[in-house]
Amino acid sequence: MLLLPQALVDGLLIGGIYITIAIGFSLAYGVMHIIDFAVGEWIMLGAFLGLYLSQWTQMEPLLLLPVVFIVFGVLGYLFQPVIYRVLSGKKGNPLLMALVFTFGLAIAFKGLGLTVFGFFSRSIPSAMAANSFTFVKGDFFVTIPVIRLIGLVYAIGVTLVLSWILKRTDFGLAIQALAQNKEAAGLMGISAKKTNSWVYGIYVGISAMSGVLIGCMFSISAQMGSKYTVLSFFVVVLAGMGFLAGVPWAAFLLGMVQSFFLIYFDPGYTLLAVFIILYTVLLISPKGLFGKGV
Amino acid sequence: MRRFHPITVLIIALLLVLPQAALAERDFYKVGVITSLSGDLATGGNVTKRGYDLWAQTLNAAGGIEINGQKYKVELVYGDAQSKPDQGASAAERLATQEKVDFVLGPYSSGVTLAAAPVLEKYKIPMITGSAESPMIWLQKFYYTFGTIPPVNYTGASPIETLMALDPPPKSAMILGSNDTFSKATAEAFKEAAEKAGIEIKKFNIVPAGQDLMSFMSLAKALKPDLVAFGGHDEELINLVKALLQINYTPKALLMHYGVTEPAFVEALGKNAEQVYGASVWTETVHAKGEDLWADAAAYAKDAEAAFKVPADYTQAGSTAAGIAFQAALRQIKAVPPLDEAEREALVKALEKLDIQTFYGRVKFAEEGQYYHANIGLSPLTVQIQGGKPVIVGPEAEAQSAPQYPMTPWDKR
Amino acid sequence: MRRGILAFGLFVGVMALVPAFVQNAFVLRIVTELFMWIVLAITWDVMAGYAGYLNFGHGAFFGAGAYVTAILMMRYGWPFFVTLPVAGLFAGVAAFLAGIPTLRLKGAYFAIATWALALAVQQLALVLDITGGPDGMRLPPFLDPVFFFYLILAVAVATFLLLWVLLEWAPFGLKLKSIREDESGAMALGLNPARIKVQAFILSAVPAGVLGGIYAFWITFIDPASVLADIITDQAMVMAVFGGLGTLLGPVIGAIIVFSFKTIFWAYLSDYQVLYLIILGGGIALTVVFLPNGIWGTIIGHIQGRNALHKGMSLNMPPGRSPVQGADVND
Amino acid sequence: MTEPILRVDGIVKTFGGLHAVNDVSFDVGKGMIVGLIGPNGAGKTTIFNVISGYYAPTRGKVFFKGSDISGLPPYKLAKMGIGRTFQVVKPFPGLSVLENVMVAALCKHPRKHDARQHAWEILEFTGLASRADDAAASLTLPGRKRLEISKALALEPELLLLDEVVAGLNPTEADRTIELILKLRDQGISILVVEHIMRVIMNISDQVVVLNFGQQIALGKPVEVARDPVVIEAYLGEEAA
Repeated sequence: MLLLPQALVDGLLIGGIYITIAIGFSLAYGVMHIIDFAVGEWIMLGAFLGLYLSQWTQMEPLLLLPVVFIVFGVLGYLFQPVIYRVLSGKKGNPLLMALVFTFGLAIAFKGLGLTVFGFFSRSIPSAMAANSFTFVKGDFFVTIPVIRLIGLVYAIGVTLVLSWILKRTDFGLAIQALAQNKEAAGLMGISAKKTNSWVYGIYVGISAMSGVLIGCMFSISAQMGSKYTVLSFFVVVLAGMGFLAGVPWAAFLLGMVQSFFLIYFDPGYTLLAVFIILYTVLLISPKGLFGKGV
Repeated sequence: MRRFHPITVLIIALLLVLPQAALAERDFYKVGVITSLSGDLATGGNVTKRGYDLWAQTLNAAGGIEINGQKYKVELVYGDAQSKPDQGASAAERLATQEKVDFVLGPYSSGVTLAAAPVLEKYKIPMITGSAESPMIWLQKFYYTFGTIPPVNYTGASPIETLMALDPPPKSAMILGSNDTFSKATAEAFKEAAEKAGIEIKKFNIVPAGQDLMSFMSLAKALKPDLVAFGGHDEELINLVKALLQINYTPKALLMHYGVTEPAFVEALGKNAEQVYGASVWTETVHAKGEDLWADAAAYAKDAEAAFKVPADYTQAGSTAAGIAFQAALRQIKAVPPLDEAEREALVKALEKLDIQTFYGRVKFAEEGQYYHANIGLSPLTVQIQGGKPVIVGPEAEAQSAPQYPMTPWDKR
Repeated sequence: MRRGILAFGLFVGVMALVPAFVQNAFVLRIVTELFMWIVLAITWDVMAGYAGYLNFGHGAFFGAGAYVTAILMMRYGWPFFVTLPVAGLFAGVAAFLAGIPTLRLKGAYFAIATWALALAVQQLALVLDITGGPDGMRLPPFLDPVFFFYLILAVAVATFLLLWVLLEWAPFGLKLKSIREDESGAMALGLNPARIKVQAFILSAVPAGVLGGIYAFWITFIDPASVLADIITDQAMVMAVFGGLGTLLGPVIGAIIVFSFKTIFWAYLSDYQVLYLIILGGGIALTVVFLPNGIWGTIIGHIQGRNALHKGMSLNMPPGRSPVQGADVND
Repeated sequence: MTEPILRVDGIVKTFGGLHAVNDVSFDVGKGMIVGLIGPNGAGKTTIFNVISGYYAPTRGKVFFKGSDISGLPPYKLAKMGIGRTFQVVKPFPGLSVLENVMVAALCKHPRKHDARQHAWEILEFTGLASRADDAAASLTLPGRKRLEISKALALEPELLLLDEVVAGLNPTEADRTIELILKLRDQGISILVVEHIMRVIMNISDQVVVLNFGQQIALGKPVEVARDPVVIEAYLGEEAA
């Protein structure tokens, strides 16, 4: 019982990370209906860019987040036409072919990562990583690591900014129009191609930034990608694919499952539980916990 | 369907003309190397490769193995196990049948060893692995398989003993292991030793590989164990230290296994790697007098650094020592290349009787019991990261420095 | 069709003679492994190419079969051959039980669900005692390369024939393809999609399970990191996509090409190991972009383009478009 | 009158509280053509989906040859002898025209050889034989509609549900299709047809059911219905305007 507040806080904080690795993905799915198997690899590449940049500039890696976002945003923007080509292909079911395509991409990126970064695990040194607040009240105590708090704040910030863009700007309205109806959006003079590129750029940028935060909290390696792909899928499916507002709740749920399993149940079964929950939710409500996926 | 046929024929033809080395006359030893040069365990696999390479390079530079006044060089032939047991078996089969190697320097991981060993048994080719530390391997009692690194259940007790000699000794412990065969065995070895030493074990768990450990470290913060011990690989070790750091709990002692001696550990964690304990059987400062190739550990470390620009760790040293063990055994039986079956049989007998001093320490393979054919000549060492390097702090006979205890709190660094 | 049967018979005959000419155990092992991958690729394609469902958990059937054989042999002392039908049966029952709920999902949802399920199975094998957890299981070595060559060849030939009969000769394949094309439309024509999909799922699982059982005895050591790894499904998928989905020969050709490349690469270029992943991954991505019908699909597409008259009479009707198809069409 | 082939008895179908179809009842007698008309959104396709098993009725019952078939799945009904076409045509685009029809023919001819033969006969009958080996995806809209009918026919149905098989065709093609429908009726197949084009319905139907906003507002011979003021207001009026 003593650990209950800590377990809640741990779950909440780790959930913050899961928001950041899933929210961009969910946005991209909502608009382009693409299941990107390379999401974990974008995170990995972003993490390594953060590592090298911080080593090179000797700057606090968290301050470099905007740089990572811009670099990968541009990369994603430029890369999107290739995916668009697969998605708008006349042959076969383009959605499933896109699935296979991004899967191939993930393998190639991993190989690229291993070639350039090697096999060793690294860590991004952040000055924030060693700080924490501890609150004690009687026998109860809660420790809040600063770096994870930053992660949570960042995640909520990104979520708010995204929903502001979607709801309040012309660009956001264009995205929503496109997500709802491709043809109608076209009639309204919205270029699907261009909007898709922007969305993909934003998604890749956000994922890459999350990589830097992950690197500040955990170790990173060229092989880390698939682990985060699974987690990202988990959150997006639970939230309802493409339903942005569901992402934070699903992410917190995943965080809670992990922290509670580790503390209160047999930790050996944590991942088993995670995968079984994912599978069960898919079966019972493929559109997510809120039934609002596309 | 007809189009399919010529393609198949082509491929069969291709496979048939693959180099079919016969047991031709040669004046060098052909040495197979089965290790993981790629896949999940490529990091460790490449460390073993460096060890084997350095042995071959240095030996050949000195002219080779001298038998009856004539020197025979060695040639290494690689078989990448790709970190997969079936590919390890496949590599063993290729080295045995196509390359017709005289003996084999073995894999990095236990899974690959367990799959490759039976194949080598079949072809009666001796193998010494410079790494593979899982106790499981030696319980199988493979006749042709030896290992220069003792299994974790042989080395795991040493750091606990070192810690028990401190004042005041740790009274309670939290022991975790990642759920892979090596890490789990490590955690179990720690647990067994701690129980024997009378340490109260507040928590013992095997966790899925790659998990976020912060919640667990929250638990540590609540239970306040003096000792936190963890069996895992590099990724997880770094995660654990970072989790302790973030939750801000500093145990009196933080114990891991060989992983802390890997340069990547210190490189990733910097000052936070300081004072972490590990278990090892070799560091570049260990007292060892070598008869072959290197006079002591320092000489080896210097050559290794020059050759690869990376500090040598005990896996690499153990791998080099595996070569030296073969070298010594071959000299004893005076077998010149190529080795026939009888000579390989004699080689195994010689290895069983072998008792040599190397830069790596004493090499003596157990002839029976749970450590069958593993090296029990070494004394397990307790190391601690001090000044960015692993330093031996126990047992007393080997210690170069006093253990720093208890750990400096994270926020005072 | 007669020519096809002749070519097939000739091929099997030549293959059966391989051990007589190839005395080299390593070459035999490689060819044996190739046949193993052919089976995994064609059985994966039953769901992907014929039914239009991307199964990201196919390897779990293989791994389950491997564990069934290992557990029955090591813990209960069963003879090897008796365990094989059980391994196949187990995979089949697992496919039946998992298939009923999972096959209700469409498109990407199915793909993710099967992946989650496969990962759960891997985790299960890691935490159970009967599977040996992360330590895996060792089987008594019976290292007769000729024995395993014939055994796996027999499984491959039997699987190929079974699939050919069911998917190309009997009406089942046509029914399956029509479900791939339009599930609700097929219902109006008297087909029960739920039932046919589960049948196909079982059909794809059983050979994989039997193969897993043989694999365990052949390699002598299994653990969750090897027989339940994602890479098994991934590799089968790469082979099938590369060769061409929705045909029987496509995945076979894909398996031969990808496996040969892999083998030659590892044998002679292993210093450039990480390049392998780049080439493999890039290869899949480029295939999807430029050859969406795969190699075999593209070749016969061309041939048929030239003699459109003979269409419909050929052994393997290639679809005019890639077959992974219409799974989420719904109105 | 003898036992009707199809009896629709008080069908109600709601979606989330909205009545898509409310209390519709009519019979289709053996060898008759019954027309189902109504403005867009009147519930015609919903009725079709209920009869052919795609929707279970919320209330009411459907009888086929006297036995209750409400709620049975489509594939069972197809086997019992109910064939249907879709307004949004559903060819299997990756299969050839022949294969498309063969799938349906397998229902009554489980052997592939027999099914192929039967499918050929159907294609010859519907005039698609020359396209038999082409991919269904290559057909134009008239061809696809024809394929829809061919597939439904290959089931050898006693009752055929045709959903807008004429709409979108040019006058010549439309006439050919109408001819085809009449030929089928003459072979003794009972037909329920939904059509937007008045002219067609009025010419070929023995009976007409008129729906408006899910309500059945008229039932009778075409001539009578055409004179019904309610119908004229609801539907024909709209058409005339």
